[in-house]
Amino acid sequence: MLNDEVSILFTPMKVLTSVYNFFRPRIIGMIVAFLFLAVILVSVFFTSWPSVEQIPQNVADQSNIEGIGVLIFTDFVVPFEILSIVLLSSLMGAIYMAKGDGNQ
Amino acid sequence: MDLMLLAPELTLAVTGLAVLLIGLFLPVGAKKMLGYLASLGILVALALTVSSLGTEATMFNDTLSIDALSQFFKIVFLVVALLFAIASIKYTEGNSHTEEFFSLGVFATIGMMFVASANDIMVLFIAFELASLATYALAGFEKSNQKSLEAAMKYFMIGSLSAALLLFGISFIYGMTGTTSIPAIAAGAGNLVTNPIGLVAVVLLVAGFGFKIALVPFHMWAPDTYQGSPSVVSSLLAAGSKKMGIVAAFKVFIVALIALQAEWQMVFAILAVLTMTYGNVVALSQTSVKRMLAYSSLAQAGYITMAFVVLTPMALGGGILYALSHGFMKAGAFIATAAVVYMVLSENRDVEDPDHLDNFKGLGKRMPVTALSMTIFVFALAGIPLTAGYMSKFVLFSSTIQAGFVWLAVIAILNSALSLYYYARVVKYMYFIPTDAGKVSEPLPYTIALVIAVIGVLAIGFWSEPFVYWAMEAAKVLIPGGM
Amino acid sequence: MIPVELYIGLAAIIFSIGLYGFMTQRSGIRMLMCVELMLNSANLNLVAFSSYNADLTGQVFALYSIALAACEAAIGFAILMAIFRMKDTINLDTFNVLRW
Amino acid sequence: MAIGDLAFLIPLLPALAFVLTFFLGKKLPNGGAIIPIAAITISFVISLLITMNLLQNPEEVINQSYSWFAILNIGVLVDPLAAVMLTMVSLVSLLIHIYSVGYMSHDRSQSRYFAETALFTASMLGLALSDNILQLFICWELVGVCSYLLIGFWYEKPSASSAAKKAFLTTRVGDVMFLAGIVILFSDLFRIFNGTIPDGVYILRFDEIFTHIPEIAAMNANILGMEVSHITIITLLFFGGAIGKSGQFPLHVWLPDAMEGPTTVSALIHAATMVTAGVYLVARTFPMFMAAPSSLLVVAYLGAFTAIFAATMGIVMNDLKRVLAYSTISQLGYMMLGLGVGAAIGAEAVGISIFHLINHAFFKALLFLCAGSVIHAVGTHDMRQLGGVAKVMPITAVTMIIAAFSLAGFGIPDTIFGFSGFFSKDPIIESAYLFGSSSGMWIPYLLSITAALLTSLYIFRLVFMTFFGKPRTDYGGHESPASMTVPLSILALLALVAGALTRTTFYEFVSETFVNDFVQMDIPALADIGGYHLASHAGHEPMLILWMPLIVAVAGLLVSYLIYGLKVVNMDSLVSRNNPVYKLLYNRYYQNAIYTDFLSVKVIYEGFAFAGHAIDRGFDWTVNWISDLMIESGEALRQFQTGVIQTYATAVIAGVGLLIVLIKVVMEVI
Repeated sequence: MLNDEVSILFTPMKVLTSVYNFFRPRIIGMIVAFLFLAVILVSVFFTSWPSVEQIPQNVADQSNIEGIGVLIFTDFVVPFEILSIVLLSSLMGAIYMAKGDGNQ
Repeated sequence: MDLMLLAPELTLAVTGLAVLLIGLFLPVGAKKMLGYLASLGILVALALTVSSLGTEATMFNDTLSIDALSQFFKIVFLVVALLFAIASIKYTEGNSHTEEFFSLGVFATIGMMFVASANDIMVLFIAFELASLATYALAGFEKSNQKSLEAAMKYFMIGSLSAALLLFGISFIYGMTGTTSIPAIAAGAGNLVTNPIGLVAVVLLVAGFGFKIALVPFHMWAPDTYQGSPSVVSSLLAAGSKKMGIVAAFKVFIVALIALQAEWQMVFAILAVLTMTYGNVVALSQTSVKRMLAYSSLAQAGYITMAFVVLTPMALGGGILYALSHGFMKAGAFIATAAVVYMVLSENRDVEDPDHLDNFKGLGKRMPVTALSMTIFVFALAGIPLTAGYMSKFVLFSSTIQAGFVWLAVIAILNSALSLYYYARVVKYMYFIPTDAGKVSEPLPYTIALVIAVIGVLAIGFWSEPFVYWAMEAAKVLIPGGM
Repeated sequence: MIPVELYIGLAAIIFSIGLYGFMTQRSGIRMLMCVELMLNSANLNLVAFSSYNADLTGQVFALYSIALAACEAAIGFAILMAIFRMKDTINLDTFNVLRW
Repeated sequence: MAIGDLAFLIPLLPALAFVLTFFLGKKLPNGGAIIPIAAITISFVISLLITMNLLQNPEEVINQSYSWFAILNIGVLVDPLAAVMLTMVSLVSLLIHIYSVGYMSHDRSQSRYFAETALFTASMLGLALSDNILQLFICWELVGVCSYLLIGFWYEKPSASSAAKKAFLTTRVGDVMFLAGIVILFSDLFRIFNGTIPDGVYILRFDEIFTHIPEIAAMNANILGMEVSHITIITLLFFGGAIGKSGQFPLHVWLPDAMEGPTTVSALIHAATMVTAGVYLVARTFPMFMAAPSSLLVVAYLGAFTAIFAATMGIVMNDLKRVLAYSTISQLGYMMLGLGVGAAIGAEAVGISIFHLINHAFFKALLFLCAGSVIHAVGTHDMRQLGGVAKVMPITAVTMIIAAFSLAGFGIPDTIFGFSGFFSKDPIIESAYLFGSSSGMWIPYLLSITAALLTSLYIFRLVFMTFFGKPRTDYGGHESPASMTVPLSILALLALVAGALTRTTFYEFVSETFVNDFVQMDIPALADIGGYHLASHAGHEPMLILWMPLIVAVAGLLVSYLIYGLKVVNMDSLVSRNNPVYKLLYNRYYQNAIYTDFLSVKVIYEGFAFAGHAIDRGFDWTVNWISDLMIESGEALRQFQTGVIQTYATAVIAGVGLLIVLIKVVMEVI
């Protein structure tokens, strides 16, 4: 009898507590993320984006691989080359950091 | 297109690869020569850059541009890298991974140099990432030391967050202008001004670059990372990588997004005041010298940021000159700290805080050259006359007043007066507080690096004319109109 | 034709989810996943703009940034491995010797 | 080769001596004292020759400028003002160096001492012969750094290192104002030239600045609703720098603490080098002050206030050196007052002020060196433990008394009889009277004449307590060696006769400063810019005014004799008499007479002094409070840095979000 009363009293409390425990460490993160999202979304929807009338539909060949390939080796060859150094150095850094036992 | 203009970068790339490959075949004892090799490569690159001074060209379909600004910053980066490499010779002694250390350092320098000469946001972003990725591993180089690892982790996490913010911002710029080329963005920025997304993009970009420059509130990784990383790496981060953020911001904001001037001027005004005040006030109560230097470099970043607010050619010249001076001063101060840390650790391996202020007691007697150079660096950072710090502050502050930003100059001058307190404390510990410990021999590589930095600091202080002129030339690239 | 705002809005939502996760997760691996989420939402933006502007630059940029994301993941996991080896955990919020 | 071509050697030789002594000093006898002494001797000879030459040919101003970079230069300017400064600084510094050989002979780090004092002298000499304000500022900062090193010379003592820090930080407040003044001046001049500066024109040179005074005066800034001329702002900021360096109220707090260094350093700081820099700065830029009457008013009032304020502090101190320290502050107040009354008497103000500066340098150096001699011999600076020192140290006592008479200003008006202090202080008080009669503002005069009374009171109190009467403790002691007494005698001679001999020539000579071909200043015209007129000159003050300074000086002497001299003498005679009735009678009578006198005087001046002391403590406390506040807010702010990576990320993202909102709102509002 007493037990029932207690459980009736405390079940909503338990729920609330668990909700509270879920939110407490996350609440600041949530607020900040929502603030950020709201700011971005408002700005996005109040912006008139420049866009072409109709997305070009090349029925014969849907692929733009060729265009990208040409660009990579003409206009944007410098970033491509820098990327090679990036890959090398991150490879080196990753292997060094992941290897066991520092000094041996 | 003259490929010789790319020679410094190519030299460095070859040096980095050569260090890596040769290191594979050397026994641990002989790996010392890798440091010499890397220093030599950087020196050659420096010579090549200096020899091509004054040329102007664009290369590779306008994705790279060589002009006074990029040359100036390339030289800043190379000088810092040189100091870093020389000082690291002693630091890496006896380490079996010397080759990784030096080639990562050299690759990071390449990244910084490409940022300086980028004329396309894509190049700029990827080079920016190159400099970041290479230094992540450097910051965690002592991977069995928890502090170093923690420094690397924080640097990496906040770094990748900033990279994401930066890329997100760039995507908006691209969306509104339909191009990634910096001059073309400047031409088509009209859309950005009239739409709210322009402001969002500006703030996202400020956050991305502010991470590198360490502006409040994007600075929080900086004190931890500078304190935890090996001191020589801190010198590269504080003196080199920070300047990369500044030159990137110069290019993106002043050249590409000049149409949004009103917005980002205000952002930078707020951040400059916050950054210099926060940095100076928090530095007052630090007991770790590296952490103190980290906060002081926040403050210095705040002063440099004033150039964005004032935006006259003279202020920009002052900011650019400050970047050079700060390179010498901060790199020197960190290397001096590195020498002390080395000394402390070689006496006792298990010291908790080798860079604690207490270890600087009586340094004037124990390590006279290091102590004297440290004194010069901190006085230069405080802006005592006849040093580089004073000259750059003078040019920057007087241009600020001249442009009518008296309130900003007052805040900056008050701040720089405040900063003297914690700098003088280091000097007090070094010269006024005696210690029982005896004199120790100072490692030669550290001493050489310190002497180079001292010469740089004093040269800019005494014989400022060429440097000021040179910085003004670089500033003209940003604002071609002149006065 | 779907308005471009929807793509950008989607990217913004994904980005914010990434941010939320980055701020609240304790595990290093989850934080890295959130970083990937953010980078990819930016890629989504780039590709969307690229096709709506009829300009391939954005797609090239997206390709490059995917490569960069891979590099970042590599270094990030390597650092996490080093942390795991030292502390037997990858909960990053306990990792705060350096502060104040 | 003319002697003027060697002018650049004057600061360079001591600087060189600094380097040599620093590196070689340890290996030489006496810490290498011979190097700076030789260097400063040569500097002194060169300065003296230049001064002689200038005296005969006043138009031969030495002026050499070399381009430093862009529109700034380094240069040498020796006009009469600089020449007398150089001669005085090098002479006093030379004597102090010679004296230090004996004084510092027991110290372990002699070579460091001599190296630092050489640098100190070099920077002061460099300051005096700068021909542009930037170079002056650089030397000014160097002087500050050297004083930091020297005050903290005995760094083992915590009080010394905290005094050094206090000196550095307090003067730094002034330096910041000075720098701000230079920066504003620079940007104003830049604007006047419209940004295009012809080759060979260095805009921060004094002549260039003075030429443009009218334009600068025409610029106005709106501060709190008031239109304030730029020249007023600049001069007030310069004066702010001078307040810090010259220990004027309220930035005087560092000067008494600066006693922690060796006594010779105090002598150097108080007499020749550091504190005079502030007065020199105001004198150097005097034409600018002429065009800014409100700044001059501030200078006059603050100077007069400092003079009396510090004098009240002087009468309650029991530490030999502290009395002298407050006396320096008080005398510097007189110098500032002398400059401040320029609104009434024009360029002559510089003459009388600098004349007092020079004479003060001689007798204050003498006072300090005598005090040092006493301290060296007896090992204490508490006056209550001394007494009767004259018997053991006759030379010191005689020189000290000469210095005291000079400081108190004994002399007979309108004759050549008098100590040098009289001939320099008297004109300042007279000018203050003139200032009062022409403008109706009598406060500076009243303050200055009261301060003269107090000056005489505290210095004779010191003399009576220290040198006469019976020893209160068993201190031993002996006369100092010749290397110490010879400089004392030379300085005593100067304190005795220098004033009388050089008075008239000096004023004429220094007034040449502003009318030669380097700067052709029309002082009355400057006054017109400031919107006021000079008073017609002096000579017909009432007789009483002329005699007033002497009267108060004698009064001060008598009072202190009654209190501190006679009391002791009577106690002596009391003991010697054996007649109990007479003893009782005499004793009662004596006690009555003295105690009523004593109490009334004591109440008056202790009241004064207590107020002064309270204000002094107040400022001390404020200085400490601000630094504590800063450090504590640093402690609080650093708590943000939690070390948890998620917090950092939150800060970054919240920063982005808030910045966007904030800027958006601000843009909408604007």
